[in-house]
Amino acid sequence: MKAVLQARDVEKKFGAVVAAANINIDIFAGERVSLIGSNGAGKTTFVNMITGYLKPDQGQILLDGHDITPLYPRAITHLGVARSFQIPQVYGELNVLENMLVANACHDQRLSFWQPARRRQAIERADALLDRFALTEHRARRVAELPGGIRKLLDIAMALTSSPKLLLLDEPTSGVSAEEKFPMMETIMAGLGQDQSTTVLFVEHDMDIVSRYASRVVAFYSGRIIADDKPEVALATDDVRRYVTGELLSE
Amino acid sequence: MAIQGNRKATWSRKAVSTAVTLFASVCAMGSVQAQETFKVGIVSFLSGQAADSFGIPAVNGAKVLVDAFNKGSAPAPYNKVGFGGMKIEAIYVDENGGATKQVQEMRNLYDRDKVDAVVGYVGSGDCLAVAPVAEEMKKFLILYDCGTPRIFEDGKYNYVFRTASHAAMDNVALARYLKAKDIKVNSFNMINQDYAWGQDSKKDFTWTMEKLYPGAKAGEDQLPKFGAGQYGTEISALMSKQADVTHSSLWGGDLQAFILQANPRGLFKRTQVVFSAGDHVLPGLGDKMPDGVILGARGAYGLMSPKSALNDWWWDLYSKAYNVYPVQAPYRMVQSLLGLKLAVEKAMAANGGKKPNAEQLAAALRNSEWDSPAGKIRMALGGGHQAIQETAIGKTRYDAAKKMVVLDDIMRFPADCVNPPANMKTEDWIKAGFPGAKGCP
Amino acid sequence: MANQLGTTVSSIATPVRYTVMWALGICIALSLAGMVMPKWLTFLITMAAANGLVSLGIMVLMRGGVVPFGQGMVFAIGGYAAALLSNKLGIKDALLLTLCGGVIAALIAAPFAPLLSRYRGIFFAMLTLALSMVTYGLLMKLEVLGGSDGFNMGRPTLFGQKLPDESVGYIMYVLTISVSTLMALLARIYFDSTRGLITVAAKENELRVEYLGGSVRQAMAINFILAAFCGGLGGSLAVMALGHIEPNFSFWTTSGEFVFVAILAGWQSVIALFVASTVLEVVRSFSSSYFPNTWQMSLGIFLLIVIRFLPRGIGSLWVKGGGK
Amino acid sequence: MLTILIDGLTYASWLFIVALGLTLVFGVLKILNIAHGSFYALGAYAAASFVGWASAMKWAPGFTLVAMLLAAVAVAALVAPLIERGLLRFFYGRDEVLLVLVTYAMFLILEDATKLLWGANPYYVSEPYTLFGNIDIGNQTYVGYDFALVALALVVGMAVWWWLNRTQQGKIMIAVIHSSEIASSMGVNISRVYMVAFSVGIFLAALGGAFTAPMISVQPGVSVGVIIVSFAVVIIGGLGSIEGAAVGAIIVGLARSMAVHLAPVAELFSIYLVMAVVLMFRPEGLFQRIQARKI
Repeated sequence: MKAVLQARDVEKKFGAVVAAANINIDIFAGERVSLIGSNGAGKTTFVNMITGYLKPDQGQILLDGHDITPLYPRAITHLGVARSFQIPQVYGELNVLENMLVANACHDQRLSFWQPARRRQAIERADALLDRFALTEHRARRVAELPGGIRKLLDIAMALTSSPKLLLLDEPTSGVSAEEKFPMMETIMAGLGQDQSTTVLFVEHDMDIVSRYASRVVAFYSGRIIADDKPEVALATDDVRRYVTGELLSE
Repeated sequence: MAIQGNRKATWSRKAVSTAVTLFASVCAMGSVQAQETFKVGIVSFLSGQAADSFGIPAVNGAKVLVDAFNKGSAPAPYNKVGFGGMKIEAIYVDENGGATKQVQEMRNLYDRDKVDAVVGYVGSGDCLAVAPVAEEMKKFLILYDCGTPRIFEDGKYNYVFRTASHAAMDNVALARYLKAKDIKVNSFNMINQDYAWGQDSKKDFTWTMEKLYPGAKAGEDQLPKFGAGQYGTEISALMSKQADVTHSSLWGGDLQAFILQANPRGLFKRTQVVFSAGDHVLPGLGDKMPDGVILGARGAYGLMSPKSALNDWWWDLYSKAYNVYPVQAPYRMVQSLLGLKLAVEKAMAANGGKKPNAEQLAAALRNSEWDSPAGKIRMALGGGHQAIQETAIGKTRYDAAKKMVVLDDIMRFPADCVNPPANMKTEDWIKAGFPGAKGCP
Repeated sequence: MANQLGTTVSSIATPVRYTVMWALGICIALSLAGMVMPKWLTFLITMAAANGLVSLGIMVLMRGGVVPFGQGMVFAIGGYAAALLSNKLGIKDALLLTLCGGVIAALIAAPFAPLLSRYRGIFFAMLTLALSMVTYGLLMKLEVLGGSDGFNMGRPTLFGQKLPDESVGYIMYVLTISVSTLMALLARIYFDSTRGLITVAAKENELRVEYLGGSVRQAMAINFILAAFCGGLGGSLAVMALGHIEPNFSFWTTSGEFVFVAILAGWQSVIALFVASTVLEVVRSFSSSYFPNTWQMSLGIFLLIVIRFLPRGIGSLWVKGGGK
Repeated sequence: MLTILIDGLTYASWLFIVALGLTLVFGVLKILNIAHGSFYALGAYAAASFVGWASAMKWAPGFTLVAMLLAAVAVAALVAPLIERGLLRFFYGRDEVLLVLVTYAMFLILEDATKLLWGANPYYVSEPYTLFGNIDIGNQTYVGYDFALVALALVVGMAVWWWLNRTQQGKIMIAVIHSSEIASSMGVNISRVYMVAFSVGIFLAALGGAFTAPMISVQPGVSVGVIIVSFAVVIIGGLGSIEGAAVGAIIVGLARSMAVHLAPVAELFSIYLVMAVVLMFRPEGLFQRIQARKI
């Protein structure tokens, strides 16, 4: 099995705050990796460094063995890394289909001045994805009017338009009511397609979700990795129970 | 010459003239078909920087004159009612807003308001822009004020006329005045606005000086931007380079600001200042105007206008209406309207009393000449389309008794002395040393 | 005004051939109407259309969320280019001159495009303003270009034909509205294209566009060049209709009016742009002939009323507004 | 060279006062006020009238200065609330460019309004200009009044600074300048702040106009020249930045006086050039920090 993503001694400080300290990690094709940790532990910083939004102070990030550390988000996206956002970054004033068309257009390598954005292939591809994410019924709705959960799904669907090899989900179920969380994850997993081609890295707080959907858990605490293993093992370690799930009181 | 001087002289003459006019108008009435009107579009600055000094005085002048015409109260030979019996209807348009707007407004005047003639335009740019349009539309256009010689030296027109001399006259006359009064000039500074008017004036003056004062060297050459308002820096520059004479073609608000700022700093004591177009600020500035400044009016206008029945009548007409005496702008307006009146009436005499069309008007005005309050206007240049006229230069003195600035040492320059002969460009004429200049004092 | 985007993209639905037919219809109708119109009106519309082209360029940029306050610069460049080519190099053909005006404006604008693509909001507006004012200063200076007075341009020809006094106005009118119609069409197609869509998206959320793999700066740069092209066309057409050009073409008030037209039109409809431009000309011309002393005031009041009560522009009158 | 410096400063002085108002209004209301020049003009006209009355009422010449100050106050007190409450507030929250157009319309209206109020004839306020006598420096004679203006500019600058940094109201202003959302969420009465800021801004414009009136002839068109140049100042200094306005004014003043003394030909667009260059290399102006977008 070869590593899709590798982090080598990645360090990042914001002033005195250590957001990442000697992060070393290999992510393998088809894995469903969950990043856990209390707020400010460095999960999102790590995601932002992978997508190139933040540059590490030290260390490298490799995609399929190529160093992507110096690249801009756009370049990294074109190399096959897509992400969704904790607060969905969707176009509230456009309808659902149009959002997908935007994603489509952005993904398009050879942009055209005259080719209509609404040409048939584009719409078909969009509809296919919408269908996989059970969004077809909302197809023509203005996104601003849609509930948060739907917007999160759309956000992810847009990210998937480029059929990336690595997908980063930033708290996919945050802001979703408890009873909706599981159906939500089900749809997402369904949306990802059964073939394990897409490697998924998702930041998550809900341990039930983690243990149900993650094939591997990476736990962060103040910028360091304090556990990296199968969910049942990782969640059982003392550090995780102390600093992440808070089952053990930190003395 | 001052207002008081005028008043005494005029009473009797007014009585006569009115009597004459009444009689004349009676005859006139019969000859012309009832209630026909002659529409004139009058364009000048009603807003913006040129409004106070040029536009509004000119329009004011036009208003009183048109009334006088319609009443038939102007002295002979201008005593026919209106234009040859036709009532004059004037439409006033603001020249502010740039040449593009002017072209559109003039088209509207001709096509929409159906005016028979347009009289207007102070800005050289506006004149350059509208002239070809009137030509293309085959409509009658009189440019009454703008200074640039380019219009008739670069272009050929059938329907476009300018009833005032172009700006070269002003600076040639200035330099000649200095020479005639043999003021010694080893060096001269200049301050002119950084646009066509200023740049042209500066060139004309420099070239003329090269001829009349071969030894004199040009020093500071300041070009503040139009409407700068603040001249402290320029004044320092002018003061730090000592010069016998300081020339400026500033006008309006800029000129007033310059004077107000330069006077306390003693510029006027250090150097002989000469203004090529400064007369129009005298009534306003009053005692704020330093003495001994040599200035022109772009013609024999205002305080330098020649004594004549016509001038006295006009002077009273204007100063009674607006209790300030007329300066250059209204003079140029009145001379254009007088010329237009005669042209119309001449054309009507030729075509049997009908309202003349553009061709007939043009034919009547071309190469014609007439008396204006500022002396004789002769359409001598540009194939009979560009006027030349006499001009005068004087020296300021604040007369505390009259509570006004008066001009002393007024020297008159006949048209042929300060204007190039026909078919010769101004620049060449000056550089060639004024060939054919006649009657210079 | 993000809440127009919805309709902007929805209106893509109308297939191109309908748009083309519409455009041709309008163009022909106007040309016919021109025969019976009074001359002042044809001229007014000619100028309105020429100015409209400049505002069309502004619209291209506004869809990306930036508004240039110095489009007078490209307007002037196009104008001077056409006038000089005709006076100095003897290129007389109106159509060719129009094209040259556009191309040259685009070429001169191109070097600035990468720089400007970094700017947003008021800074973009101000930098374009500054550039146009520098251009203005230069034009005032260059006496070969007639300095502040500018200079007159000889009458153009069309397809080798001289244009007689009687019909020159009408021919320029037809030429101008034809060019405008063509550009309006192309603009519509561009707006509906994939690039056009990215521009619209960049306006609401640049970051997301980047994360989806689209380049916002490239889009902005291209839009700026296209806008310059439109402005150049407008400038060259205007100068041919006027027969005169002067630095004022690049003055900030000129640019301001172009922006106003674009705002007045709103972003949905390209037609609205030319309607707006015409409305402005009409208001200006009538107010200055009926209130010679207060035309500026009446124009100002008109602007205020429009901005207040038609916040989404004239276009919103017939394009159904999306959103609240 | 001393002359260049002095000329630059005297030019910068009134410019600073005017630009300060412009930058304050932008900082707080986020409006780039094209009509600012018209308020400058209003100030000049008001000063003309007030000084006229003052001398009519036989005030001591020294008090003409007071009269000019009162003129500026009057403009701010009468016109500013009228425009802010009666017009601007209907446009708050629209995007910046739209607001620029609103002020452009205001500019057009005020142009004619002043003309209707004061007519087209020029006004003179020359009395105060001679109050401070003359000062000889080198071979130059300067008018004391010019230096008085520099002093005034300093006073105004410090007053505004003190107001913003040492008073409750000022601190609120600063807060609003940084983020009106946060400020209002903290319970600041935004609309009142707007009103105050706008009035102060207008007061400064009018003050600049009132105190330059003695050097110029007050007549139609004085506003136009002021607008772009004060724009240049605030853009160079950084929109909404007080210290920026000061630096910007000095830069513009010096740039201009250097042009005039060393290369008169360049005077016309020296200012625009500086403006363009600054924008290219320091878009936010010299005194503005960039706010990064968060996700």
